[in-house]
Amino acid sequence: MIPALFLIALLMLGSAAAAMLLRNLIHSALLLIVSWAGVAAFYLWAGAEFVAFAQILVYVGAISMVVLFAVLLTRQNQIIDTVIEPASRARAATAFTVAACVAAVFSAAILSTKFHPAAPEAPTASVKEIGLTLMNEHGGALLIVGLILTVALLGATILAATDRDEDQSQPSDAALPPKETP
Amino acid sequence: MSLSTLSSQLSTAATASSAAAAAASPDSFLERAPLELRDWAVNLLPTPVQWLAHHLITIVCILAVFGLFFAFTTIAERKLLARLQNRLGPNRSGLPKLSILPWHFKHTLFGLSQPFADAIKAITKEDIVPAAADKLLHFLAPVIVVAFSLMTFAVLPFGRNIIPVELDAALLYFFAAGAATELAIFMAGWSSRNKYSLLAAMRALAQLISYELPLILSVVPIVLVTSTLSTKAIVLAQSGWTFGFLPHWFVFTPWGFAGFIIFLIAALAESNRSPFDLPEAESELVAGHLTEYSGFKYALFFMAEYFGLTALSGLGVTLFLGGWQAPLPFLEFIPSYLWFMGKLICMIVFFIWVRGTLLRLRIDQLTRLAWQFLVPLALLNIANAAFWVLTTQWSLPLQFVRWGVSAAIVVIPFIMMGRALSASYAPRSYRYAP
Amino acid sequence: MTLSAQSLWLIPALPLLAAAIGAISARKNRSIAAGSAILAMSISFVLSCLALNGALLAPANHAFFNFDWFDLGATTVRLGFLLDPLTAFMCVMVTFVGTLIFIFSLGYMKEDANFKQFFCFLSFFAAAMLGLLIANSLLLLFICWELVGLASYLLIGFWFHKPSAAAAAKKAFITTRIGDLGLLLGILWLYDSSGSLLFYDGGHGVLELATLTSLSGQTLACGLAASTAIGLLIFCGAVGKSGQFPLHVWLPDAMEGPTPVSALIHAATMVAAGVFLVARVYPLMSADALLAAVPVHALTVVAFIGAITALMGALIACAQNDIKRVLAFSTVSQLGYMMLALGVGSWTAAIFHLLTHAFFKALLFLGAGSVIHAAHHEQDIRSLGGLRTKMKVTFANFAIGMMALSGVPFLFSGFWSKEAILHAAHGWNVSSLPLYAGLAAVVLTAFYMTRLIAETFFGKARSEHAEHAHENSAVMTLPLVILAVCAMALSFLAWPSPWLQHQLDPELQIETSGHGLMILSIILVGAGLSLGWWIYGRKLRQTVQQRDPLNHAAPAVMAALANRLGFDELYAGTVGRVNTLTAAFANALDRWVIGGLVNFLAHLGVFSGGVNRQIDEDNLNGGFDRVSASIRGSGQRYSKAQTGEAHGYLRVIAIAFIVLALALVMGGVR
Amino acid sequence: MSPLHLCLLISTGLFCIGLAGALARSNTILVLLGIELMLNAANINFIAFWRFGPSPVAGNGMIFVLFAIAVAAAEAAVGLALIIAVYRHQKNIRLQDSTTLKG
Amino acid sequence: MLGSGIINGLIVTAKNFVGSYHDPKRMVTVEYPEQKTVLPENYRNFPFLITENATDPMGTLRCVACQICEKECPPQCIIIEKSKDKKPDANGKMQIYPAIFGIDTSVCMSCQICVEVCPFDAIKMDKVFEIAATNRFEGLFLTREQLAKPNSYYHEIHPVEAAEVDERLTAERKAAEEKAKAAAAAKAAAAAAKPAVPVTVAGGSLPGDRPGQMLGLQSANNSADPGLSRASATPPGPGSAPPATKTPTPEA
Repeated sequence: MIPALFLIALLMLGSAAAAMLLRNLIHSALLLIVSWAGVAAFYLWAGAEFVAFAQILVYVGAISMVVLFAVLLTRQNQIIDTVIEPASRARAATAFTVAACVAAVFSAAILSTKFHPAAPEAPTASVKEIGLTLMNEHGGALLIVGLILTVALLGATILAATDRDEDQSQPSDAALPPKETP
Repeated sequence: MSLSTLSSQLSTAATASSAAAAAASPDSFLERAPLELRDWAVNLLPTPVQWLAHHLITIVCILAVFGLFFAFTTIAERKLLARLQNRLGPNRSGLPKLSILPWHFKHTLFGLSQPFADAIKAITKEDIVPAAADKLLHFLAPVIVVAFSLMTFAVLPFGRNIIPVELDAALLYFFAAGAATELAIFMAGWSSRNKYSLLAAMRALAQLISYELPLILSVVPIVLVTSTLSTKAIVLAQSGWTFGFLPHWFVFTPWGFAGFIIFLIAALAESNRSPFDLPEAESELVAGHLTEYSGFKYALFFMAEYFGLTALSGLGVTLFLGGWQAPLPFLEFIPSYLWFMGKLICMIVFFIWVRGTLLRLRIDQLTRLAWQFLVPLALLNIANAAFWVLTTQWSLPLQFVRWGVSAAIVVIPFIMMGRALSASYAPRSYRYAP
Repeated sequence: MTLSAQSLWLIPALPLLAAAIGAISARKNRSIAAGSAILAMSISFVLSCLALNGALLAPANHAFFNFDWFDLGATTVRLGFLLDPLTAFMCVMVTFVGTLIFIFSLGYMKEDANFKQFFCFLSFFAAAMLGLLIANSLLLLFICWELVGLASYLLIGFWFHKPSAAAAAKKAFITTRIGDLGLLLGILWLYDSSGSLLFYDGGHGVLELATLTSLSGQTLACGLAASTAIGLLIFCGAVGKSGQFPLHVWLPDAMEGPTPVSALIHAATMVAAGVFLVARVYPLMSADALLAAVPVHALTVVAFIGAITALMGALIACAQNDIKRVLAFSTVSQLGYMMLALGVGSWTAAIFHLLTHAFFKALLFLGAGSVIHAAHHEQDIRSLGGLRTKMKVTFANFAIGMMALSGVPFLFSGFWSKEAILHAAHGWNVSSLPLYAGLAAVVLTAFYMTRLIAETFFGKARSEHAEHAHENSAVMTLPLVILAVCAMALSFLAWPSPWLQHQLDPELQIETSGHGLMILSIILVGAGLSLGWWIYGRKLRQTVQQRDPLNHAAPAVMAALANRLGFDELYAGTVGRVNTLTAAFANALDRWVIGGLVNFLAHLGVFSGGVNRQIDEDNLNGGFDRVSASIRGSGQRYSKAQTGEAHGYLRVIAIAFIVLALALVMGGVR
Repeated sequence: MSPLHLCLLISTGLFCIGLAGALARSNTILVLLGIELMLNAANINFIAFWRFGPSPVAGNGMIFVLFAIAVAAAEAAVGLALIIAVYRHQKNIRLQDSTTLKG
Repeated sequence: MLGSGIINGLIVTAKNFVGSYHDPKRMVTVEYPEQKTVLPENYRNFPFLITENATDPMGTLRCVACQICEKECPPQCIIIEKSKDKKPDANGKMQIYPAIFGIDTSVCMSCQICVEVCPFDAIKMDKVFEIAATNRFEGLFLTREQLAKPNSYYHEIHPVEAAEVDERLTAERKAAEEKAKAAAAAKAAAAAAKPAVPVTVAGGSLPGDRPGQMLGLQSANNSADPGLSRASATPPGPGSAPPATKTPTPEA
């Protein structure tokens, strides 16, 4: 059990760290997907298989696609900065310091806390129970989440759509093939 | 109608169906044979490695069966397509000429060894990697696509007791594993460093993502009615016959039929088959994201595509066509896995038939079909299934109303939306240049 | 799966919602209004089926759900919903026929500019009608009753630019109001004497034994029982709404509305509301039946009114030339039949006839609508003709409707329901006049329907429009086909056993008295049909101007019948005259006395407003300006802290978090 | 050291990697992805407490995570759409260049 | 209704499927090595050389190594080397012949220009297409021996065209003979006046000096006999036998 956890953690943290360090955006994104898959593996390890599959479906299947599309649409994959600005170097240094401090505070807090011992057997939750809990106890929340998703996706579509005016400002007949001669 | 009563009804329906399934299970020897064979083989080994052997045998079996299945699907497809177009199809490749034999047995075996010839050709071809390519990703893409499309087989119940992994959330697993293949397509397109490959990959992604929606939505009614995500339980929920000859397959209900049609269309698009094979439209784009692939890597993509098709057909069989159940009670003596394979072959033949018949769509027609037709229809179909669940207890005369209403819920919107949509599928009357 | 009485409100709520959607959607947006209306009706239909399923499980049980509406001092006004087979059957019928007619309207009103409004009104009507059906309180019923009247007014006057339509709408509204006045008085009287308006309330309702006993026990000065008087007042409402004898004049004029409206409101549903009302309060109406002492029983009045109406409507229908008027008078006549059935004590037969009539009359009206639509709004049967070959589907369906209405035996539902009524009339021991009236109406019905069919569909086209008529689209013919199938299939409600009547009233005993009456009525139907064919079918009309064969025989009678026996002139001469004088007086009063007072008050208001504005501008505004200027200044200073650097903000958040955590740890807070 | 401690430490690690990425990178997409990582770290905590907590209620931790995933999906969609809109507007997606809304 | 077209299409292909098993007429496949389609008469791909003598193909090539085709060939796939000596041709006249005549079929683009420019009707287009070879430089480079094919072969593959050519050649020969006779008569007359001088004739009457042939015009204007010219204008049917006199007798 524990060795598996270490393996998963290594995969998850290693790929996440590499993703944050690499300069090639596509590689970063793909490594992040690996990291998300690692999180899913962790869920599997912890016995939450439904969540794990949901994580894969949503993160690996959907969010990653959106990310990759965004990367390609913003054309940042071809421009790799060869020169590193001094300002970004300084920012990285502060970022690292701040993150280290946060990590220290968290770890200290975790290590100094004594948790109650775990329940004798691991909780099991079949898909059906999850479904019933979702529909009964959290039915309202589910509705609201559905609403949020709908609104967010509609909003995202409208935000990302090209403005009509921009399209019309383009010269339209440049792209057309020459007129056919009968 | 509150949610709690709904869910309690769902649970009673589920228990009733599983109890019905448990009642009838004739276990002939043929039925048990594959499992017994595996257990016998596993028991030959020492205890510590037994679990490993158990899984390995399963994996090897899937690989062997579906690898061969893939091989013969390709030849079947070529021959069938040929027949659909009044041609003969490949019929030349036969047995190799063996010099050790004193005579040459000259029979072409109807060209059945064509896939092996193809395989040898693919393996021995030069593996070309573009100089500017991202070598690692270029290598990983075909590996990932095959791996993930094989993973989907893990939750399909191939027979009464044959299911590689019995998962509670099997359907979710299936779609999660299926979703990962999209990543491989992107990787293939991007790592080639060919802008046409990249464009084609993005186009393929757009298609796969838009059709994943109707695919999953068309499955939701099943989940709603059976109240489970487990493929095994879904098959069991379809057991039994009305009047002794009408099987309780979901395809024979109005919502199930509509769902099946939506599923078929979405599965066609999801496995990049004609008429939705835009991503690799050979006659228009070179080969889409596969342009820069050759040799064995190309063959791997090809294989993954057929695995995907087989897996989706298997899912369709499981969800709508009663899985491994026999269509008539007196046919139950035929082992369940044969029934499954038979239905699977029927599905695949149907797909080939469609490929031999229909023309390729334009990309705008493709997306319009998904978003303006399939998704709304699938959503309506979910409501339809909910209605079906709500009216389970209706007495006999009202059953006709139930059927009528359920059919009306899908047929009327189908006709109305179809009418609105068919205008956009008419032959176009404008010219390209003004 | 059933629908409880508590959730019955869903059935009218959905069309109401659709009406609201139709009301607020854009005028051009046709599909939203129509789509939501049809969708709402179909869902209501499903819900009604659920309700019916529940009601049939316990037919004798009047499931009800009562709730407090509002408090008025010590008294609480209560409303409620009622679910019994009567309600459920009516709901299923209304929603089913309604859905079909809505679909038909899609085609019929396609070219109308106010398409959206039409569906809005239709949905509104359906909501009111369904509300009326599910009411467990005479008050709620009355509210919906009036809303139905309003919807009817709006829809009759839908083509308000036609003066005749506007006049017809007004006429319908005012005439029914006369009946409603009686109904309102009856309700008030009932509330005064029983203290409740709920039909069923666990022993305290007005239709339950305790109240009925006390009501029938009270005797008035004129010797009537209180229940008789209240029942007759309530019956006034039914007379108005169902177009019974003295107040029938509005119904034929209501045909000025679009044909789907005529089909839905003035044939199938709303006019049947009167019958439904009487059937609903039937225990109250029949409470005096056992009292021999009273001079007249409420139901006797009902029976005679019904008989008169049935005969009169059928007679007038024979002389009308407008295809819709013929059907309208036929409706009057058939409603008379239902009233007759109620009066002679068989309310189940009345409801049976109501249901079957709803289907075949809707079918006939929609068929007429189909004809009118195809013939470019040519309604005069003398100008039509020859449509049999041009509109085959419509003709076939219309013929089925005609045979159902005429009571052609065995295959058509109309035969069975009419038979049930005649049977009940035969068994009535007070008088046999209603039976004779009913039998006469049978002949007449078959006669005028034959005339209608012969003139409209046979022969040759006698006008330009009829010449160019062609079959309508499926959206219009499909509802016809469905209704035609239903018009025949509903026979099974009464054959081989009167299933429906048993479901409505499980204690009902139907004594069989041989088949003599049935054979007689079959002969009469045959006589009517052959007479009609002999007069009109043998020598088909050739030109528009050709005189009616009956006009040759009895010109005076036919003229009187064509003039609808002069009821309109009579009312105009008496009631109308008085009304005009009163209105002139009221107008003068309003214009000079009340108007002067109002003008004076308005001028006073304008003056005080001017003073107020002066004070406001000088004193208050300056102070607010200074305050807001200072707020703006401080805001500008603070906004300097916002650098726009997202990294900076994130960093500050993280550092602040560290500081906070450290502070918590150092402070010893666990 | 119990498994719970381990899980929490792992989630801390993931959180801090995400935080460092979000703070250090100038590409807005990567900042957004860093934030996604932090969200995932939080989800790990939910599962860890659900799995190793003293008295787990069946499914509650999982349900939290499901909701969090759903919201994260919405967030990613809107965020990336915003990034594309910003890119169209200012032709790059450097976070420090998007300061139009400063006071 | 949406989808009806799809179902119709499926039915059509299903009919094809079933029909392909019991109705051989439907099948469009030609199983190539065993079955071959009949090529249309005007089919052409690579050139070949015509010899007059079927028994000894190399003996009597019509080609006189004038090298016009070599010059005109757009991809320059023809190579010709003239012979040093002369040999008698079919008419018995001494002619230079090609010592080397090669065509590289891997370069040839089947344009037929060589045929059009040839003044001697010596090079024509062939119908062979199965020229696969394992060696690109030897297998596909056709030498004089491989190219030389008898006139009867030409009649086999392009009967109409070959008949025309033969007719024309005969006519020309006849004209040449008459001319020679006239010349002989004139000479005899002259000899009567003068002592006779022996002269060889026939060379100038060869068809090479007709510009019309280059433009693809028929040679009717050249033929002296109007009946013959009419016959050449209406080509004989495919079944008609080639003219019996393939090798006309040399003049006396």
